[in-house]
Amino acid sequence: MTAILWAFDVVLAVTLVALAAGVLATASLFRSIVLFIVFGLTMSIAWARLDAVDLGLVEAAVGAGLTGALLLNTLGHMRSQAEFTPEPSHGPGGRLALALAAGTAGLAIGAAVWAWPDAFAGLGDRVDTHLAESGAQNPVTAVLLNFRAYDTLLEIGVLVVAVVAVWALSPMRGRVLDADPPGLVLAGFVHLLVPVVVLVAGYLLWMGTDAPGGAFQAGAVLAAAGVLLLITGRVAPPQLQAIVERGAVVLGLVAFLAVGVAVMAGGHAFLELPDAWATTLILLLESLLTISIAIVLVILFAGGRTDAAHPPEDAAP
Amino acid sequence: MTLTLWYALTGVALLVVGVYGLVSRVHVLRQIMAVNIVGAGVFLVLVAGAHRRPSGAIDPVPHAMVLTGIVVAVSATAVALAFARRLRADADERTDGAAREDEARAG
Amino acid sequence: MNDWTAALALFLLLNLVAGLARVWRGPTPADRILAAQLFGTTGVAIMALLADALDITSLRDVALVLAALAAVAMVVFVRRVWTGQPDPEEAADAGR
Amino acid sequence: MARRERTRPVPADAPWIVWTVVLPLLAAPVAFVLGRRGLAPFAAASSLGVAASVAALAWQVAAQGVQRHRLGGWGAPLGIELHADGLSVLMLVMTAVTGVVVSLHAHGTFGLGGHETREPSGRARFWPLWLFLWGGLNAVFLSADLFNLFVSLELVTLSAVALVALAATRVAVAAALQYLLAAMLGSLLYLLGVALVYATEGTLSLDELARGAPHASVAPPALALLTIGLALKTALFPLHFWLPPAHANAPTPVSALLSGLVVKASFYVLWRLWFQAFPGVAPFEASMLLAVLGTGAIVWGSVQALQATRLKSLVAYSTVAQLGYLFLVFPLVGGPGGLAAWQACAVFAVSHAFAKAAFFMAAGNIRLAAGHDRIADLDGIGARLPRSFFAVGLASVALMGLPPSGTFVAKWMMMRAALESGQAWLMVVMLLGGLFSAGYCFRVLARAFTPPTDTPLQPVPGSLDAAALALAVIALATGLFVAPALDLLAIGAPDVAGLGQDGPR
Amino acid sequence: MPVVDLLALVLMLTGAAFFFAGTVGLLRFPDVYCRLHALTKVDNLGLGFVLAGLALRSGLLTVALKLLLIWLLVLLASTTACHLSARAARHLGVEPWRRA
Repeated sequence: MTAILWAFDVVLAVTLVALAAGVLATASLFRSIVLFIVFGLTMSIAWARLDAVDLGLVEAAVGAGLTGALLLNTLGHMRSQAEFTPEPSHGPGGRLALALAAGTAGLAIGAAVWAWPDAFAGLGDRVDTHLAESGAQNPVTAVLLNFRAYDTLLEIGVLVVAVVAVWALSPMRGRVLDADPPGLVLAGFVHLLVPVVVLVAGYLLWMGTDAPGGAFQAGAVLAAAGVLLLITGRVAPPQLQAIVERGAVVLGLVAFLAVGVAVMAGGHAFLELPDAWATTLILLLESLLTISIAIVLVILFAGGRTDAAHPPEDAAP
Repeated sequence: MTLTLWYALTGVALLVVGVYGLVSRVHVLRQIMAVNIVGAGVFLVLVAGAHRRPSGAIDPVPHAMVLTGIVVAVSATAVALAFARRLRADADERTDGAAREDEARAG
Repeated sequence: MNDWTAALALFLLLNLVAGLARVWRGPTPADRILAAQLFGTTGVAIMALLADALDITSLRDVALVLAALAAVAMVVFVRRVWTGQPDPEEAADAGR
Repeated sequence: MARRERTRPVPADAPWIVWTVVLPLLAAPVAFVLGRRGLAPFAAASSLGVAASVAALAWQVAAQGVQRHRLGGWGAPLGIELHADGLSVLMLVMTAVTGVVVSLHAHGTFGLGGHETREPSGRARFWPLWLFLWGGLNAVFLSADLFNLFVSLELVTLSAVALVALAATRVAVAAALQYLLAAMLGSLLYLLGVALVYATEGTLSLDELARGAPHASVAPPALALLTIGLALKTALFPLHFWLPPAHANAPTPVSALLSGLVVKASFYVLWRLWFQAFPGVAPFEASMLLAVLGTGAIVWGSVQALQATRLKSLVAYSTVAQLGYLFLVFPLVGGPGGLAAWQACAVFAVSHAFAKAAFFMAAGNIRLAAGHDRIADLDGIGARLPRSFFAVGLASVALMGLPPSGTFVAKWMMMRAALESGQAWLMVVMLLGGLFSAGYCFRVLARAFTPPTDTPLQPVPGSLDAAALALAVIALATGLFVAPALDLLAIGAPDVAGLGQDGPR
Repeated sequence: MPVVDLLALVLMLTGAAFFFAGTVGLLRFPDVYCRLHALTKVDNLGLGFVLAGLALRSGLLTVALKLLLIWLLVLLASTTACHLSARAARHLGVEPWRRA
């Protein structure tokens, strides 16, 4: 058994590095993006191999799905508007020096990794002892939403800042690309697929507390459904003019802060989930986070505000 | 050569390829992909280190760190791509004279 | 019995690697994205096989997510990228 | 073992340490949702709220010593802790004072519309991003956890990049993109250092790292990676390529915030790691290398500033140069008089923030009035903009390090520490740096002495000049308040003297 | 080797054979349209057999139903992808291969 899995690891590792080199070496940009999508898929297999199922789920939803769509969408914008300029890169001498420098740095880091102790529990034992009080059976969810909830709070802040950054970018004057209505088959496909994807997202969210799954996986899958609706013109790109849209974006962050502060009123520390309420609070937070993450990722896909749809003037007075 | 060491070294190899790619290439899309490859390498090193518990179970803290890292990397990539699209849309405006206004303000 | 599923997973991974040649050579962009589509399906199969080989039941959820999002890249490609002008990079390649 | 590492009952008075981070992070999304409705009163209220909580925290630290807060109620290794000691409070006060004054200037600038950014409603875009940046900075200065510092720095970087892109010109968006890519690479190298540390130490808490003896085989490469990542984010020469275009093309108040505060955040993390989390891990040669790079930064930045054609790129290159000073202190901290050098570096960082922000605002005012900021064409305009050029003059005094500015006192302490530890060459570099900064500051000031001409000038709103002048005066006044700052710094200061780094062998 | 496992093994091997055929088709066929056939028909069949084998091995109805859902989703995705790319290729004038 281990001999076969060992061969599997060797082939997987070689494929990963070859794909990475391929992405960066090919002249054609489109070929790079396709190789990058395959790279995301291979990474989710690597996570499966390392017992990291939560990461496998996120990589599958984000790496193979959203990032590929984001890159293709940007290539679409770029290709349709400007010619392809072969890029100047450093001369052969410079590249050789760069390769040597990166290689030696890699060797030094490899040596440091080589010196790692073989058996090492890290904080794993400590997480296991407190898992019962954390309100979640899945240790990764327990770490994300209880032990190190502050990290997740700041991370949701990063997501909201990303949306504000794209929204603050002045409107895009480029023409809207998919003006023509989708064909019969594509419309039917989206019509059939989106409900199933929403169900899968709900399933992942509900599983999150006890098994791999949770807000990020569910949000990313939901966002993929949103991208499909957006691409086929079923949904207009959100312009973040209405308060409701903006409220949905910040919903996860504000809810997280509200829970953290409300708990403090009860004499606990910031973000200290009382044992009795831990599970319900985690589930509440995860649901609101899923909605916010899905909307944020769809807005990030849609990019800046397109001038054609709305005048640049802001909402209200 | 344990599982941990093998995947950690793969991560380091990805890191080296990514950094070399980032520094040597100029096109913005390829630079964004290179940064994501560097990220994938760092995340592999993190998760490989979490697979060394004598009990065979995994250490969830690096997994949570990598999950946070992936979400942060996606949001930064999305912002970078939005900027790239904005630059390209700006390139379009060259034709309708907005460029001169840029140059004038830039001085 | 797990050996067989692990061996099959390895076989499919080798299939995936072999298919990469099409991504590299494929004359038209459609060939490349098609190969990626095939790899998506192969990925679902590998994930399901690993779920059995490594005895991790939740890997099937990963297979489910991969299956659900298999066509996102293709749809974005057809709607946004392949808008028909001759692919300048191919020309650049051919010219070189 | 207690069922849970029960937190000590929350200290009697309010946990200001939590409010300092939570308030801006709460105000930012609300500002985003509000958009332009009732923006001015909300912005004023939230700024004062955050400034008040920083003041309360400062008073609490001064009165009761280092403040700690166990987030989520868990202990150090498993959970994350917030620590507020003298250094973090000084940085928080620096951020609050600079931030409030610059946001006044920004409120005025973005209100003009069309000038700094093509966006008519620039204010509605500036405030959410600035409040996120402020929350991120406060989170960095208070965090005592390696990975939490990564996420906080990422929050700071992304909001800073978004602020740069507010200028919406093609040059600004391109500079923001380069800044984002460089910062992402820096963060990932930092994260790799964190991975190496965690893989052998098993903890992410700075205190536990300081107490434990790090593995000899992994700590040096880990610290090297952390240092390279943070040096890239602090724009230490030769990794400074992204800073000048970003800071020169950003809207003026954004440039002031970036040059004054954002680069200090990643330097602060480097400072914590070298002297508190990993005391004595770095060999003396490594700190000497940092000093040499700092010298390179001073020389290269100053030479570029002397040749700059535009006022804002002159000030941006001056940031690259002044950052070099901060790195000169590394070889001094181990030797005799190390604590004084350690405190001097903090004081320098604070007074540089005030001076640089004031200089940028004044430069922006001049640009607003003249319509351009080409230094050569400012002849004849200087005499007709007395307030703006006076602010430039005051800020230059502080940048050059002349009394009574805080920079002067800091440089004085650094030079004395250099002499005591027998590294006189550092003193020579500092003096040379002061000379250089005088050079490029006078390039600008000389324009005030040219005969006035009648070229048409835009009126500069009073509030903008007032903001620049206020911060310039604060930069000068810091020299008078160094004593209380040093007492504050003594709280929780590491015993740098015993770092085991014997001076030059 | 219990009979069920043997049957599952046979199913999975045929599935793998179809995957192999799909990959060979992808590499050897002359133009886009032929590769479409290789790709979307064969690999779905291959996946179907593999998942059927795995369902047998797991012996649980819930797992079998989930694997069935996975198969149906991939069927839906593959057919749509095949149709879209074929129509787009035809629309953009990619000439089908003719025996010279």
